[in-house]
Amino acid sequence: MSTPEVAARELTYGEAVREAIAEEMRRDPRVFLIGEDVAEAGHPFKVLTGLVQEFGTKRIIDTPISEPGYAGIGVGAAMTGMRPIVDVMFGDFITLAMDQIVNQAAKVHYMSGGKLKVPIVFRTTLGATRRSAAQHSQSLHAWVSHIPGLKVALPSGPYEAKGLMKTAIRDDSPVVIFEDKMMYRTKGPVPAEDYTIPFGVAEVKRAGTDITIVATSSMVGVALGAAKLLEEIGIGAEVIDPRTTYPLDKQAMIDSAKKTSRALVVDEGYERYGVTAEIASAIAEGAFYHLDAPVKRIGAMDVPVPFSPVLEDLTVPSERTVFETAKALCRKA
Amino acid sequence: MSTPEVAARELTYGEAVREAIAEEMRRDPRVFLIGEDVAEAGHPFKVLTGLVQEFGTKRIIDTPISEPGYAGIGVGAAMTGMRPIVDVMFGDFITLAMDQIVNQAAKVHYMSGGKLKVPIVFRTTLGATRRSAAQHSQSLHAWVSHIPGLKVALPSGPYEAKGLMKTAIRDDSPVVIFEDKMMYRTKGPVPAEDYTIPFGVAEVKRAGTDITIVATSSMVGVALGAAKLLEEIGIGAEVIDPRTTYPLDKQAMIDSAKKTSRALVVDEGYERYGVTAEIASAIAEGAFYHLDAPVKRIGAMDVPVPFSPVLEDLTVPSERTVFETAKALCRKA
Amino acid sequence: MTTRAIEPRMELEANLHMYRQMAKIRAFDEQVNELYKSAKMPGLAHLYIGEEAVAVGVCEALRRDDLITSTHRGHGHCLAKGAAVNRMFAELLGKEPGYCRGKGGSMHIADPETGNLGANAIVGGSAGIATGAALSAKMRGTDQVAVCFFGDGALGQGLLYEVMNMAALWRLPVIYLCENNLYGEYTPCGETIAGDILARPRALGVHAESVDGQDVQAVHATMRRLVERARRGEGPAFLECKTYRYYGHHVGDVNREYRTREEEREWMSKHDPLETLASRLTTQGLADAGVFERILTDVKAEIDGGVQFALAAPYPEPNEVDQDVYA
Amino acid sequence: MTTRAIEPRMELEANLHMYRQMAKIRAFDEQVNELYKSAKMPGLAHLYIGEEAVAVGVCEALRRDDLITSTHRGHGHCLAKGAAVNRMFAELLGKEPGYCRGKGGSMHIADPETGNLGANAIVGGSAGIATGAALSAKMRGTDQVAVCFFGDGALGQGLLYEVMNMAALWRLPVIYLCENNLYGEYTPCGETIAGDILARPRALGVHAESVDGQDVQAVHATMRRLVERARRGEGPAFLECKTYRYYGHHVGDVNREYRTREEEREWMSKHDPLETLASRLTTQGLADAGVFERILTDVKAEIDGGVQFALAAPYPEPNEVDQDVYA
Ligand SMILES: Cc1ncc(C[n+]2csc(CCOP(=O)(O)OP(=O)(O)O)c2C)c(N)n1
Ligand SMILES: Cc1ncc(C[n+]2csc(CCOP(=O)(O)OP(=O)(O)O)c2C)c(N)n1
Ligand SMILES: [Mg+2]
Ligand SMILES: [Mg+2]
Repeated sequence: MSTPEVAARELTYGEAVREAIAEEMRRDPRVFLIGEDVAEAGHPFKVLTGLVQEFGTKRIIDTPISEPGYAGIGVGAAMTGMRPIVDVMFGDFITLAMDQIVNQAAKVHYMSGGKLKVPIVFRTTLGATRRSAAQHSQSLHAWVSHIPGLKVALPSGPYEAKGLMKTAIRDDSPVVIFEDKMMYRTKGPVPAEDYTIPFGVAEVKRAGTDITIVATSSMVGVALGAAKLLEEIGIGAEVIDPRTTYPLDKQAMIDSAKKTSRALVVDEGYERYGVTAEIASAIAEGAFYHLDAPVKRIGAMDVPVPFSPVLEDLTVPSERTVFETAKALCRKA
Repeated sequence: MSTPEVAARELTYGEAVREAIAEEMRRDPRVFLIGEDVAEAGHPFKVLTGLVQEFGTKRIIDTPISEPGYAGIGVGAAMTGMRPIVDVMFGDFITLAMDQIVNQAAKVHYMSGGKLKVPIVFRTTLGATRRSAAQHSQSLHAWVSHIPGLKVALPSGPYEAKGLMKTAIRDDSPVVIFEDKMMYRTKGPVPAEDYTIPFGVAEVKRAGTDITIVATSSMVGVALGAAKLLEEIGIGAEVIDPRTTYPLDKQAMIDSAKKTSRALVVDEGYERYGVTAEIASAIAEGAFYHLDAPVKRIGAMDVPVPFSPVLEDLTVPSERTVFETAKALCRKA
Repeated sequence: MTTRAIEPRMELEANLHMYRQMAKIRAFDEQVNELYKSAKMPGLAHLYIGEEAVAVGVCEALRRDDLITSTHRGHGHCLAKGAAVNRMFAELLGKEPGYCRGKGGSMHIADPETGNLGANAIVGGSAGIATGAALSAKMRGTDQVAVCFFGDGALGQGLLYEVMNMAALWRLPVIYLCENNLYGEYTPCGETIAGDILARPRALGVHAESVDGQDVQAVHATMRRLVERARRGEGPAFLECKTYRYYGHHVGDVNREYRTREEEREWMSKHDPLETLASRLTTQGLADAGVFERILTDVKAEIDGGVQFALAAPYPEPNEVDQDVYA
Repeated sequence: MTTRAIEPRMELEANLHMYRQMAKIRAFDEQVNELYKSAKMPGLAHLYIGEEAVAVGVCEALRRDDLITSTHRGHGHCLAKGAAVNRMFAELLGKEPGYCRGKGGSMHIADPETGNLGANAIVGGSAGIATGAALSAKMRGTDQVAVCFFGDGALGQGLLYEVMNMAALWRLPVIYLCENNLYGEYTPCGETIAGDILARPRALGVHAESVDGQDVQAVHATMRRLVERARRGEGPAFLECKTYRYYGHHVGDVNREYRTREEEREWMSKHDPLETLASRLTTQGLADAGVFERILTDVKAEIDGGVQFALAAPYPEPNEVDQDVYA
């Protein structure tokens, strides 16, 4: 269940996603995928290349540019015995399908007194610095994390991309999975054999005793980079990846913070009312009597993502900012 | 700028909203209102009764049931010299218009390098216990509070309903204002003369020295009720209403918590990744060295709002829960 | 099963069954109104009275395993598809034996056993669900048909056009059933619908027809054709049923200033679905007044029993509040 | 102003002006492709090459104070409405003198001074904005017309139908300008559009026509009619322009496996908008090859100057990053 120690085989993040979907589609004939340019085109990010050749256009379904419509179609199919993966090309476009995701998919099971199920996966992206500007760069996972009835997964690398996708597909509840679009070509060890990653179990990516850095998705790599810099100045950072924002493994993060006495939370969503707020306040509450300094948060800058590279790069948390903030935190108290 | 001491005149919350809109429409011919059943019907909650008689159907515009469409029309009108108020009947329906609110209204000013402006007000509702079930009872203000480019106001009473609406209408940026639908018939003092309430300035609704209770919208009344109960057992609670979640008057809340050494945040949105997380983590960070107990949060229970009254009432924060939580907090340390 | 020709006696029985179903819906919603007026029902409800011929004509053309999605004005759809009166009332009162254990209420009644995927409080919100159910039926290789009920108001929702387009592209077995009762809440539909209703689905490649929604036989006959067509794989259809709600938008809407009493009388006196069917069968010498009276008496007993059941039923336990959030 | 009959000489000038505008757009986007290939431009861009007659034919029928909304494939619209080449390039490079101070980039160029309310990276996302601009024009009592550019792909977005319905109900001066270039990204539009394109607006009460989008004179003449119609208060219109993009979906789409090279050659050789106009004017004896060469030389100079300006221009200061979030 944790990252394998011997790297038998390396895949890119994109390949890991594709392998997870392909394996689950082979295993379970109820699984299908629906979205824009997913079939012959294999998705604009090329993540799905080859799937239509294996599974045909009946199970890899190209749609018109109708996010609300095909999201709703996914919900209906999920309620009646299928297990759809609904592909929303950019995370920014979930804005168009929020009624179907939030008022329908998330609530049907509860509203029906538990009789109807909606085993659906919404797969979409997050992450800036692709020079795509304000409507193609958002990380909106805080929204769906807020909604009872949804589960939310944020794979931080190829291993997680495969394992969390498989868990998502097998889950009987709606899951929204955000892939970091800047990481599709990142390589990492991915077992060829079947495995899943349990939801709600954080992983310690790096052990340390001086400060806890909780980081999600794209920010795990940033945090690990910062941890290296911190090590050079004698600060041992423990880096924790919650892997799912709901269910959220609060205890793991609280326990770590109790041990280190300091905590920093890093996430690529807008900082204000973002995922960092929930995690930071959970740690601040749960580890209150053990903290030597306030819990700090770093999210994306609270601005629409600018196009100009010189500005865009300023908006996302960097190794440098994480390093500086952690260093300052460790000086305190 | 603060609640007037002498109550010259009482209005209901609904009347206060109507008066604000009417006054602003008289003052500025660019202001108009658009939404479903807003004209002859005067809105299902009757808040707008009489406006069409005064301003006509050219300025109080009934639309088809097309939330995305008329939200977008509002954005276009705002960009070209008008100042629309876009009426979204239930807060749950903003799910349908999120692209227009978030990807368009919120970003146009920034994306255009500051050249285009979108002076628009989205007015909608929050609040449960109306026995309307899961799709008509949500308090989704955390979502828009998360988005740079939007301002968010949460009037907690008639005085605020009028003053914040007027400020919203005069603001050159998009504002989302959530009215508590259970409060429309609540009465309170409202000056007849023109006044506005500045955004980003919290109000101390009740002074106290033992614990800070930050409460929003509908929860201000609940917190004040709990404060009375606390007083009976000798605990002096300071109740603070931020009035806007963005801009957020962090300093006022931090200063209060520094004084009282304890803080509790209450809001009617889902607790998880909700507004309470941002506020609690801001206080926990800003007042860190003064706190005698962890900052606690109470939001709505993390479940789709159930229909059955016996269940629904359990999901919203009550005077009793706030009282018990505050009491327990004050015992600690 | 629904294709074979119906014998005359069977036909009479089928017609009397439709009458009974319509009478049940009417009596049910009259009782709902009473529950509201006597403050025994939490919240509001949208009465189906006046529109009974639509739900019954449609659902009698469906198999039990065919699927429907319903609306905020959904009691008629649920009952016509086979829901039991007692559990319906229990749901409306927020009681534990209700179809959704009291968690859904009037606007969310779902009953998978009778193929009811649920009412929906978002106008037009179920158009995707019904279309997805049809896609699912096709993928699973069943010959189920899905019916999406919605009001004229839902014609304002873009989602409907998105999914009709896909249903046409993929020849899905789904029928878009528009209950045009002339008003969306308090606004006449002439103020909200430009152009031509039937031209809309047709422009998207969806076969479209219109029928007198007060004539249960006409609705039923039309639906049988459209359902068979869909079952044969000939693709989606759109059926506009012209109808009228006798009461207000919801139980609390009693003044109804947006329409005239004359208009209401006209519909009630000349286009009542129960009257229309009863007088036709009587004129044809197939039934007499006694037959209908007996049905009404039966129905009344069923309704009375149902409401007593619901009133006596327990509320869900408090600990149910956070159950069934996740499957 | 646009209504009065055009004199023969003026007509030639107008035609040469349109030729020049088309040539400018083509040269601009060829240069954009070069900037991409030489890794001088951040991100991607969607080239308008092949579709120039649409933007130019449309915008030449508009006044400067008429309003447009544009798309992800928007360079042509911006230039045709009057944007300057140098500030366009600067925006594409994320430079400070760009139309949006580098904050918008290729997909968000806005220029209120020429009536351009902005490109939009959400497919169909500006349909509401254009309709609202038309409502605003009507409320403010101007006789401005709004034009909403969008691709065939946007026909999938429900929003479009919602706003066309309202535009028809309220007789708004808005023209929905569908650039049908046969593909949405990598999918042929036959796989995504059921039924009939023109029947869609018509069903919503919106006047609709179709025109050869490679013939700038035809586009222009049709638009003049539709614009006058809208200005006179006769309501919205929908114009389908059949066109073709010569390059891929974006600059990085070079293989174009979803379509054949034959199809591309056919369009380029037989339906090129610049060729079509030039050969028509030549055949009519109104201009000779030299005229067009001179225009192309001029245009090249303008483009060269523009790109030099942009390459030399400064980036915005870092402290701009959080400016203009709020007005
Ligand atoms: C998306 C959405 N917008 C608005 C509403 C509020 N609302 C509830 S019913 C209704 C009118 C529906 O009219 P119609 O579809 O004709 O159904 P009818 O009530 O006439 O049966 C409205 C506007 C809603 N429930 N959902
Ligand atoms: C709502 C939304 N969905 C998907 C996309 C991704 N996308 C960008 S352009 C495009 C195709 C648009 O096709 P069309 O409207 O025909 O315009 P064209 O590119 O052919 O000019 C898609 C799917 C998007 N930008 N917005
Ligand atoms: Mg209706
Ligand atoms: Mg196209």
